[in-house]
This record gives sequence, structure tokens and C-alpha cells, in this order.
Amino acid sequence: MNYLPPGSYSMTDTSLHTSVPRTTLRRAALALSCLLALANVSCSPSSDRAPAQGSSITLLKSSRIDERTWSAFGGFGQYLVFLRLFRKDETDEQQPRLAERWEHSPDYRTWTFHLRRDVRWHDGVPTTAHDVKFTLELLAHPAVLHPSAFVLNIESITVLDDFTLTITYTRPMSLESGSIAFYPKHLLEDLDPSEFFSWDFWTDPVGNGPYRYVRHVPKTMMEFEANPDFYKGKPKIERLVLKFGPDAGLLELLSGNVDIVGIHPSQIPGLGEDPRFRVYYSESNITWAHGIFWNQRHPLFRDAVVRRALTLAINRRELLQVLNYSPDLPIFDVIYTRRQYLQRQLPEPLPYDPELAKQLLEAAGWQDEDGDGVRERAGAEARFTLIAHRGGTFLGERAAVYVQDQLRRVGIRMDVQILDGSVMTERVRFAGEFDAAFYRTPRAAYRMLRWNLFGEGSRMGYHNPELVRLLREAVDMGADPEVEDRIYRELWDIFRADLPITFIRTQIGHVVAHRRIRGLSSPWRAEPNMNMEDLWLEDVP
Amino acid sequence: MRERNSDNHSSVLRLSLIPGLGHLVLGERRRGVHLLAFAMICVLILTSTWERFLEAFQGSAIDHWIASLFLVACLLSLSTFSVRDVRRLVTLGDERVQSKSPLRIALRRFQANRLAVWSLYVIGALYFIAILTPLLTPYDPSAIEDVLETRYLAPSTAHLFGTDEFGRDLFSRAMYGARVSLSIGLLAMLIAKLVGTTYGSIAAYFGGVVDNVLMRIVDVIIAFPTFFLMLMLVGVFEANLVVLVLILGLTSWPGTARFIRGEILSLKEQEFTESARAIGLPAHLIIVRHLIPSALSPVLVSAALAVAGMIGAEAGLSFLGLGIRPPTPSWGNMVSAGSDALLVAWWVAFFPGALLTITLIAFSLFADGIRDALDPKALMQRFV
Amino acid sequence: MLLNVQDLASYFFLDEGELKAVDGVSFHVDVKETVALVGESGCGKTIVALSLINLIPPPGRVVRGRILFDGRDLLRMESDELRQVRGGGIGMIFQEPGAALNPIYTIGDQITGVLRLHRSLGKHQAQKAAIELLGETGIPEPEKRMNAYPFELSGGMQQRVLIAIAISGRPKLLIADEPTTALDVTVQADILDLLAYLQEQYGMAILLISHDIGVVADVAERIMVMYPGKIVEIADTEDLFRDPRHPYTKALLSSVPRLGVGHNEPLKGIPGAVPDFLDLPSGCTFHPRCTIGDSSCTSEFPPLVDIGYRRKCACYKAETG
Amino acid sequence: MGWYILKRLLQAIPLLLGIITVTFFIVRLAPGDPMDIYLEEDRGQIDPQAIELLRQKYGLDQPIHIQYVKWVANVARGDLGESFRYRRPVSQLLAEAIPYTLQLTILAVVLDALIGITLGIISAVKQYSVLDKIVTLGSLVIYAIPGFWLALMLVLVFSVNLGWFPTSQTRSMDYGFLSFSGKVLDRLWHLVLPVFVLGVASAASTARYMRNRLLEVLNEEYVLSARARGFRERVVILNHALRNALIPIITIYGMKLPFLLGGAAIIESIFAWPGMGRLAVEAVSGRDYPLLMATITMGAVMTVFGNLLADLTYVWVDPRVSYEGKKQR
Repeated sequence: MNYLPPGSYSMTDTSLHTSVPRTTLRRAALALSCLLALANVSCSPSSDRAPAQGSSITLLKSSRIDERTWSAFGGFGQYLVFLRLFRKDETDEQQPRLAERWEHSPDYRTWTFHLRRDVRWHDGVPTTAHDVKFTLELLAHPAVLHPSAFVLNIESITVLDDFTLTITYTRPMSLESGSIAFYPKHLLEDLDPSEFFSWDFWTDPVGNGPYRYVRHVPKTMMEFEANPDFYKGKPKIERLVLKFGPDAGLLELLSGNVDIVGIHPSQIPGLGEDPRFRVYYSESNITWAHGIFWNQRHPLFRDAVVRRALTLAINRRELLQVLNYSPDLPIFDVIYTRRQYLQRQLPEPLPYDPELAKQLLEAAGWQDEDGDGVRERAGAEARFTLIAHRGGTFLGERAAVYVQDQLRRVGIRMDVQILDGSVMTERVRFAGEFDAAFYRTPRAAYRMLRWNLFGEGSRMGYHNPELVRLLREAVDMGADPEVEDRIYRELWDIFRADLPITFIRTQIGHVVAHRRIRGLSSPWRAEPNMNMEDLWLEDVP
Repeated sequence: MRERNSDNHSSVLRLSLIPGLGHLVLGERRRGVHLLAFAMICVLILTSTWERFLEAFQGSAIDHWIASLFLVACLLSLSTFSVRDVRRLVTLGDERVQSKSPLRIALRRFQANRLAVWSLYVIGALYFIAILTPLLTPYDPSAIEDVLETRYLAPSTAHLFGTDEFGRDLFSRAMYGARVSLSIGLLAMLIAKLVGTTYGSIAAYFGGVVDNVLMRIVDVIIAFPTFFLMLMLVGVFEANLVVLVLILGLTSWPGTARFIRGEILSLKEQEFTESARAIGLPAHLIIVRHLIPSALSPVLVSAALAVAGMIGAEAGLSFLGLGIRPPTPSWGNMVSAGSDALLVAWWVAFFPGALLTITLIAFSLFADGIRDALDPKALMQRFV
Repeated sequence: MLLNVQDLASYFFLDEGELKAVDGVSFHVDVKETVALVGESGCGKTIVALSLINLIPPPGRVVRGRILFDGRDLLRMESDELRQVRGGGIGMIFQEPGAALNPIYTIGDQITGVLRLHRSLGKHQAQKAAIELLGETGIPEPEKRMNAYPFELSGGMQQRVLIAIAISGRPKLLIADEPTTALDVTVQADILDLLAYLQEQYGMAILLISHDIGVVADVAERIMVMYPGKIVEIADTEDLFRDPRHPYTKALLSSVPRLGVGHNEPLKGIPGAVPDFLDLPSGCTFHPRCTIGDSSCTSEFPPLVDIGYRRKCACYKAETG
Repeated sequence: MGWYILKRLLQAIPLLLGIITVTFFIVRLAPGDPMDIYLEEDRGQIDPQAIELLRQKYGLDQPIHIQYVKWVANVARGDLGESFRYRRPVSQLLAEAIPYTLQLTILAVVLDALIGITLGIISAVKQYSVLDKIVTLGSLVIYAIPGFWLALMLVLVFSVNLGWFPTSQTRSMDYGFLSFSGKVLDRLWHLVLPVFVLGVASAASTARYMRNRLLEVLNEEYVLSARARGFRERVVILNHALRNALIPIITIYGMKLPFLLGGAAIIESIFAWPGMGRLAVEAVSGRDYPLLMATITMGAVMTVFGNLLADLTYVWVDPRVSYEGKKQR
């Protein structure tokens, strides 16, 4: 549930993310090192750590997650204990996990999975196709209605033998949504599904993954040890602790209580230049593209030239840095497929060119005649309100502050209104009550269609039949990667000409880890799940 | 002899057009110095911000306009007050006896309380600065310039309170934050007191079933922990500035309602109300006349405390991200933003919090001062 | 002389200035004598009473003078000794019986507390003695009342309890500060009778403080008249009533209503009101209200001088002889 | 006494009904669809049928008055509904959270009483002394410091810089290996900062109140007469004055509960303390309406019972107050 997919990672020096002037940094670092020296001295005897047995690391999770919710709701933690059918690797290929291999029908609706035969639950019982079917049915059970089940679109499941099953979907599916972990049928089938989220099973789970449950302290931590029977062999790090800490994990990290924290980018500067840690980011969850939605019913945004001018006026490179994003991330003006993004096959974005932006605005009739710094046309001021999310993963507040200043420089007055998530959803997607919104769009064609961003009755006042046609085509034929890429390239021209959305960024996760933890890389492009069994520890001087 | 005197008077009066000078000539040093100092501060602000002052009358920003106008109004009213006061002094001459009205006595007692007077200065200065913010801020509070170079600058002469994550000047933002916090506090308090007084009066005036129903409603509202109630409301409604003021005000009136109702009911029962009614005077007139002095002290004290309470509550909500939302600065959300970078940039969270603390302390000291000054129980009454 | 007070002065130090509540008062009380201290409300009578046991509340204190009780100066006593005098040598009754009793303790607790303190009685003995004392002060069913809380008693009963407490330490002097003011008219006489009875029984002296010269007339042998901070006239009761010398005394007497009726009425025939302590007129503080005073009265307060047998007066215009 | 308690409990029923009514309607007046939070989840496309099923599950498809009646009936049966976010019965979540909040608030009250009453007494007895001035001014200042800011600064100094106390949470990681006394100490160690932040402001107000109250009592005639009867000053203050001054403090503590709960909301959020306040804040930010309604209702119910308890204690210790609830003099 935490947005942060602690992914993995090649090293990025922390200083890349913190471009604070050097003098300040030095002063801060000096102060900080004094503080930490003190902290180390007085803390070490009564340290927060449990007695160490072999190699051990501690991961911090937001305390909204606790021993009961950590796995029942999914989220990365459960993959330590429970296996999925497959996962994606660095090259964006599906890597076998519980499933050894799989095939699909020509229409991509029916998939057959062949399971490994050497996977056992931690209590010794073999994991079979019955467990898979049981789990899928359990999650969709009317008394459970697990959030993960909302996206399954399953029509039927047939177990062919103990290690083979076929799943028929209601529509063509790619293997992308493989986030479900499977649970042991023999332990759960007699439990009451209506109490699914309260089962004691979650507090001392029996899984089949690389780590197995050892103990927990209520509302505090959960401890796991390496599973010697893991099908890939015993993981290298012997002991893992999930600590359920505060939202602001930075203090825990700096106090030396934890080794890995999924971190909100706004906290990255808080690390200063602490040599103990490295920041990694994960590019895996690129399902979403964030940007400014221009509502074309607003007179200012009706004109594509103005939208182009506004895009030119925003220094998106600097904005990303303000948001503490890595400077080597791409800037884009179009919607893309996963492959296109990861291989950086994106068209050249519009540059940052405020002078050109001003010219375009002048040409479009927006001129500052009364000299108050705000342009107007036919008596109407170039003024609008941008709505953005409060806090959280959207970074809306921060981006809005920056964009407001950028637009002011080209004579556009932007007011900002910060709203709660559900209000944002209501206003942007259902009511269309906004001038401009800092929001996100799904990358996948079928979702864009479902959202009806560009169709008839578009909530952002942008109806483009050609775009809709291409999206439909992508849904029908896009299960084939080649075809999908081609259709998307056709979409690019429309996006670049019309600029209905000025894209700012994709969704990136940030993780801070202690230097002794190796095997992480940045950018991590596989799935947003910790590949804990591949990590190892190395002592640092 | 008499003519000479009046000659003297008119020259003193002319002199006192410059606030305070007349007083100084007449030997009223304390008041003279105060007036003069205040006037000089105004003039200083006016001259040092002359260009911005003029801008106000061209641009369209209403707060800027108000600030400039306020500054002028301050100077004018200082002069007028100075002249009038000097005229009063010279005409009264030696006969200025110290007035014995309870209000005067209270005022004198208040003046004797140094802490309370200082807290009043602090509050006055805060509101003064808050109104003049558009003239005074050294930087545009939302201007961003070379973020990567200017963010998280430590406090220095260029940036008294340092800069924040966007390189915005925290001193300027704190001033704008003061505006938000202080006006919310004042407005919400006014709403609470207004609603509470009206509600309590209605309950007491009608009595009977109406009173009973109204008071049961008060019981219900009082049963909620106020902060929880505020939390729920800001969560449920989109909290912009107006809504937030309403929420703060409308969750905090029941105490006042109870108090006013109690006062009125006890006045209703007293003899003079009965006798007034007997001679045909409307009872509510009598009640209002007696209510004001008896309720003045508790209402004033609780009003001062309520402003502090509202400012504190707003800061708490904003700290949790539920009150005033960025980019509008408020002390609470500034502390919240600063808590991200507590270790590398302590100043971001420290200064707004410190200002908030100073403000709250000033209000409670001020309330304490009023309470002592208006305490109806003169110390010695019982024994002598 | 049981009590001899010389030049007693008690000031309050307020923000507004010095408040001279008692300013150079001298008088004496003989053994077994009943003396009354009379004056309008707010003239400092209570402060005199509190000064006698050195219990002026802050910010006030006794600033000078001597209080010789049984020959020893109360103001120079060690605190242990002083506590012996309080309650043991000098008993005190206050104006508001309801306020002078601790509301959360039973009558029994309060009276036995004093008995055990000053008479060193055991728990059981104290209990018995308390019941006896309550009976003696005219409380019906004293055993039952022992367990009553003050609020369960009427004002008259409360005053009797207070008297019982005040005499439980067998004091030689009982100071009764307005003992009847807060009570119903019907009860007032009973309480005064009780005081007279107890005085006889225990051989105490009584210093009776009242604003109502009519009330004390029947009980007191001598009367002292007080005007803000000062005693202006002392005389035997009959002498005073027959032949008042100080103009203030005269005014007081002329306004005497029937016994116990209509207290707190302004004085008839005296214009003006009791002056503000913080803003006293110069010289004789009575002069603005005085009918016979002249400019000589405004410079200095007249000393309290002997003007005849057992009587003193502080007025330049008072006829001697 | 039994009858009195019963009577007071019966009187509380309409109050409780009012509380749950107010909560229900405020939350239901909210703009937006409660189910939108599922659209917010970072989970891609959501099947509209699933949303519809959830809507039915939570009874949101029914008209509002039916929902209201059901809500009241359910609350009366102790069923507070199911959290949208946690998908667990709210009563379970509250049962887990309330003990933590009680730990915090009760210890804060204890700290408050220890510091506040003691300082109040000392400063009243030594009125006008330097200590008195420090206490009166200090209490004003401390009372005015916003809790969240104080908490941040204390964490900065005592947790991060000095490392004396943990930054957050309720237990250490090695809690399971500790002996019983070790466990108790560990829990207390984690409670130090939050309890201090919560308790110290409260103690400041108690100290002021206690001082004023005791000064008032010390001015009472019965205290003067106790002195006039020759009791020692210590006896006068401890036996005669203090007991009288302490009685109204009981009511103060009854009234303090809502403030402590409100303060706990912020403090718990800062210290990751899994109590009710944090749950409420989370429910607000997550628009978890069942959880929100339940925590707010629970806060109010706790306040009502806190006041009831204070009233009962009052009746018990003050002889002037009879069970009829009238104060006599």
C-alpha cells in the first residue's frame, strides 16, 4: 500500500539528488556528523536492534502497515513469504517464479500455467495448482472482495492436474498484472472468508517464499529468516526484520535503527551527505504518467498554441530536480508503452523556452496591456486555478508551487487549490470541475478508454475521434508487443500536436539503503518488488 | 494671563500634530515617547517602502492596497489622537484627577502588569506587521529563483530565517503565515463568540422547551473532543481558508453559549429586573445593561484565550496536512514542511514554530493581564 | 489588664499604594471584661481583631506597636508560643459562621481537632468533651450533630458550633467579630445571651466587634468607637450613650435604630460616606463629614487623649471635663 | 449510589444518541463518493461490479435515512461497521488502539497530577516568591507551546542528537526477549517523550488552576479561623485548605479528557503511536468513513463517561453534593 516499491538499483550518489549549495551542505554535514557521533556513542549499548544472528537487515514500513495488514493487503512485504506465478526482471521479461512456464491462446484470453514441482510451503506441504485456484477464488469471494481481485477479470479457472491450470479472462490479457501471491489452501480453506482481513494467519504466516516467519512484536516488527528449502537455494541474508515505523522514516534511518527505507522524495534532502546511505530509484511502476490536465472548456486552454506555450514555459528538467528526482529521467510529451519508456525510445520533448512561450502567447492574442504582469485577451485575464492532490505520492503540492512561479514569469496567473484524493478523483474524472489539474493518466490503452479522457463527453473537454480509434485498436491488437509499440507511435503525433496534457513525470519509487547492502541498482526496471533473495551484505570500512 | 495661556495652548496643539511632541512638551513623557516612536516606525516603513507603497494604488492586489491605506490611516489617526489628547490635557490642566471609573481602574491595573503590556505590544506588532505584510516582506513569498542554488539556505542577513525547499525566503513566508494564522484566529473567535452569545441569549430569553432543546444540543456538541470534531469536519469538507474559519468558529461556541445563558438567567432572577418590569421597563434592556459589565471580564479573557486556541488548532490541523494547504503559507504547514528536513535544515521547522509559540504565549499573558485587571474582587474588600 | 494594645498599626502594601487599615490604635481589655469595638463597615475593625493574633493576610502586616497579652508581647513571640495563644489564650468567632467552618469536615472533626490541640485530649476524651461543649452552647442532640456537616445546620446553629470551638481551648479572651450580623434577628439575641452566659461560666473577657452600636449596648461594659484606621473615642457604655463627645460618636448614636434592625443603613445626619482608605482626607479624617470642625482639623489627626474618668477622645473640638 | 449511577447512565442515552446522529450526518454530508478511495488505490483498473458489490456490502446503495437507522441500530448493538481501508471490523481496530491511547492519556494525567498539583501547591503557599513567579509564568509559557512543535524539537534533541529516547513506536525490536520487568521498562521508555509532551502542557494548566484554587481557599474564612485556632501552618494547608482545593480539580480532570484526546491525535501521529488519535487522523486523511465515524463517536463517548466518572467522584468526596446533584451550602 505504500507507494514505494522498494525496487533495486545501481548506485547513485546521494549528492546527485541534493543540489544544495556546498557551504550549507558542509555546515549541515558538520552539524549532522556531530549529532550522529553523539547518537552513536550513547545509543549503541541500548540499541534498538535485536541480538544479531548472522547477517541481518531491518526494513522500515509505514506503521499504517502492521503485523495484520502487511500481507493481507498485498504490498511488497508479502513476496518475502509468498510466491507469485512470475515476476519481471531487469529486461522487462517475465521470469518464472511459482510457474515454470506458460502459454496463451491466440486471443490472449486463456492462459495455461505449469507450476514448479519443487516448491513447498514452509510446513513441508507441496504447493499445487489447487492453492492457486483457491487463492484466486478466495480473493474474489463476495465476503472478501480483496482490492487485488478488482483487476483480475477472471472468467474461469480450471485445474488440469496438481501442477497445471488454465485461467480464462474476460478480455485479452498480457502478463503484466501478475501481482498476486498465493496462499496455502490446506491451512486456510476452513477459515471464515468474511474474517479474511482479521485472520491470525497473517500475523504468523506460512508461505513458500524465500523467507519464513519467525516472530513478531505487536505494532512494532516482524522477523523472518532465510528459508533453507527455497527452490532457488537459501537466500544470502539470513535474517530480515520488518519494522513498522512512522511515515517519516528518515529519523529512523539516521538513528541507525533501520537499513532500508522506502522514502518520499521530499525527504531525500534530509539525508544530507551521509556517507552511510545510498539512494536508489525504481522505474518499474511506470503505469502512470503524471502531468497537468488542461481543461479545454476553459477559454485559456481551448487553443493548442496556448497549451504549447504553457508547456514551453515550464522548466520540467528543473522541476524534476525540485521534486528530488534523479536528473537522468526522461521528459516526454506523449503516452508510451512500457518498452518504449524503458528503452528510452521516446520522441524529443518540447524544450524549456520561456521566450518562445511568450511569443506564442502574444501571437494567440494574450497580451499584458495594463502592465500588471498578467496577460489578458478581450478583457479576460489569463488566469486559472490548478487543483492538485494533498501530500502523498502525487507530489502535487510541490509541483504546483513550482509551476505557479514558472507561469507567472510568462504572464499567466495560476492559483492553486490542494484537495483530498477522493475529491480530486470526483472533480477530474467524474464532474470535470476544474480549469487545470495536476493528475495522472494510465499508460494502458484500455484504461485510458475506460477513463474516457479523450472520447465523447471527455471531462477535460477534449474529444478526438482519431485518438479514440487508435486506442481501441491498441486494446484489440495490443497484446502483441510489436503492434502495441506501432500503434502508440501513431498516438505520439496526436499528443505532440494537441498537448492535451503536459506531462511532468512518471511514477518513480525511491529507496534509501545502507551501503553494506549490495545487489541493488538504480534505476531498477523490474517489478516493484524487492528481490530480497538476490541481495547480499558486504562490510563497509 | 488667560490669553497667554491659550496662546501657549495653540502652539502646543500645533506641535502635537507631530504625534507625541505635544505630550513631551507637556511633560507626559511616557505617552509622548510611545506616540512618537509609533509614528516614527510608520514613517520609517513608509519611506523605506515608498515605491511599493505607490505601487499599491496602481495594481489590483487588494491586500497591498489595504496595507498602504492602513499605513496612512495609522499616521493620520496618530496625529488626530495626539492633538485631541493634548487638547484634553491642556483644558483640564491641573484638574486632571485620576478617574475612578472601574474601567479606568482596570486600565491602570493592566498597565501596571509589565508582562501583560509587553504581550499586548507583541500582539499589536504582530497584527500591525500582518496587515503591512505586502509592504514589508523582503521577498515575494512564492517567488522561486534558481531553486537548486537557493534551497535550504541557512539563516543569514539576506534571509533572516533561511530558505525552504524551493528557495523561498522563510522570513517573508512567515510574515504571510502570520497573516493567515492571525486572521483565522481572530475571525474564528469572533464567529464563536457571536454564535455563542446569540445562541445563549435565545435559549435564556425563550426559556422552557426552547431552552431545553437548545441546551441539549449544546451538551451533545460539548461531548465531542473539540479537536476531533474539527478533524472530522476538515476531513469531510474541502478546507479552504473560509471553510476552515467557519469550522474552527462553529465548533467552539458552546462554552460561550452556556456562559451567556447562565448570566442572563441569573440576572433575570434578580430583584432589580423584577422591579424594572413592575414599573414597565422592558426586562431585556435591564438585562443587557447589567449583562455587559458582569460578563465583560470573562468574555474578554476567554476571547483572548480563544484567539490563541484557534491559532493553535489551525496550526495543529495544518501540521497534519488538513488545515491550510500549500502553497498558502501558514505556520502549521510550514512546520510540517520543515519536519521533512529537520536534520539538514532545522530552521524551516524552527522559526514558524517559534513564532507560533511566541504568539500563543502573548495571547495567554494578555488574557491573564485582563483577568487580573478586571478581577472584580478587589484584594482588600473583605477585610476592610 | 489582660490585653494592652499600644500604638498598633497594620498596613496593606498594594500596587496602588499603602493602605493603612489600622494606624496607631491603643486600647486595653481587662480580665473578664466585655469591650465593644464599634464602627461603620470597612473602617478596619476586623483588621484590629486579626492583628491581635498576628494573622493579617498578605500583602498586609502589622508594622508597629505592641500587643501585650498577659504581659507578653504577641508580636515578638516565637511561632510555637503564638500558636498556643491562638485558640488557647484568645478564641475567635467570625462574622460568617457558614464560611468559618470547613465545609468538608463534620462538626465533630472540627471541634475535636481543637480540643486535641489545646487540651491534649485523647480521641475518646475529645469526643466526650466536644459533645459537652456543644450541649453547653445550646445545640440540641449534640451527639447526633457531631456527625453533621456544616451545611446541614442553620446559621444560628453554625454560630453556636463556632462559639463551642472558640471556647474549647479555654481562652481568656474571646474576640467576637460581628457574631450576630449574618444571623436572623430572632437568633441574634440568643447568641448574645449565650456569649454573656459563657463569659460568666468561663470567666473570659470578650472583645465584641460590631458595626451596630445598638447591638452591643446591652452587653458591653465599655465601647470603643473606630473611624477608618483610628479609635476616636473610648468610654463606659452608659457614659458614651449619655454623653458622646466625638462628633462621629454623636452621629452614630443619633442614627441608632432599634436593636438589630436595619443594619447597613447609611448614617442619618452625617453627610458623605466612609472615606476610601487609599485616599484619606488630611488631618482628622472625619473632617469632611464633620459639622463642628474647622480649618485646624485638616492639618493633623487629633491624638486620643484622656478627657475624663475612664474615657478618651480624639477630637480637637471635643469638650473636656 | 447504585441508583444514582443508573440514573446518570440513563440520562447519558439521549446524549449518546445525539453524538452518533451528529457524527453520521456530518460524515454523510461529505462531498464525493466514499467508494472513490478505491479508485485512488494504485491498482490500475477497477471492475465497476466489484465497486458495486462493495457498495452493497457497506449499505451505501440504500437511502440515507435507512442508512441512518441501521447505523444507530448497529451502534446500539456494538457493531461499528467495517473500515474501508483496513477491511476489518472497526470495533476490532478500536479495541487494539484504545489501550494505547489510554496508556498515553492515563500516564499523561498522572504526570500532570504529580507535577501540576505539586507545583500549584508550592507556588500558592509561597505566593509572591521567586518560585511562584517562575511557576506562574512558566506554566503560561509551557501551556502555550504547540505540542507538535515541542514534540519535533524534543525528538530532534533527545532522540536524534542525544539518543536517549526512541524516536517513535511503542516497543523495542527485542521486546520479545526481555524479562517481564524489562518489558515494562521498555514500554515506559517508549512512553517518555509522548507522555511528556502530552502531560506537560496539561500539567501547566493544572498548576495554574491549583495555585489559583488554593489561593482562593487560603483566603477563605475557614482557613483563617483554622489559623486563629492555633493549628500549625502545615496542618492548615494540608488538612484544611488542600482538601477543599482538590475537590474541584476532579471536575477539571473530567473536562481535560477531550483536550488530552485531541492532543493525542497529533502526538500519536508524530510518534507513530498506534492509538485512537492516530486512527482518527488516518481515517480523516484516508476518508475511511466508518472508521472516522467510529473514532469520533468513541472520543465523544469516552468524554461523556470521563465526565460521568468525575461527577461520581465528586459526589463521593464532597459531602455538600448529594446524589440529587444539587450543591448545597
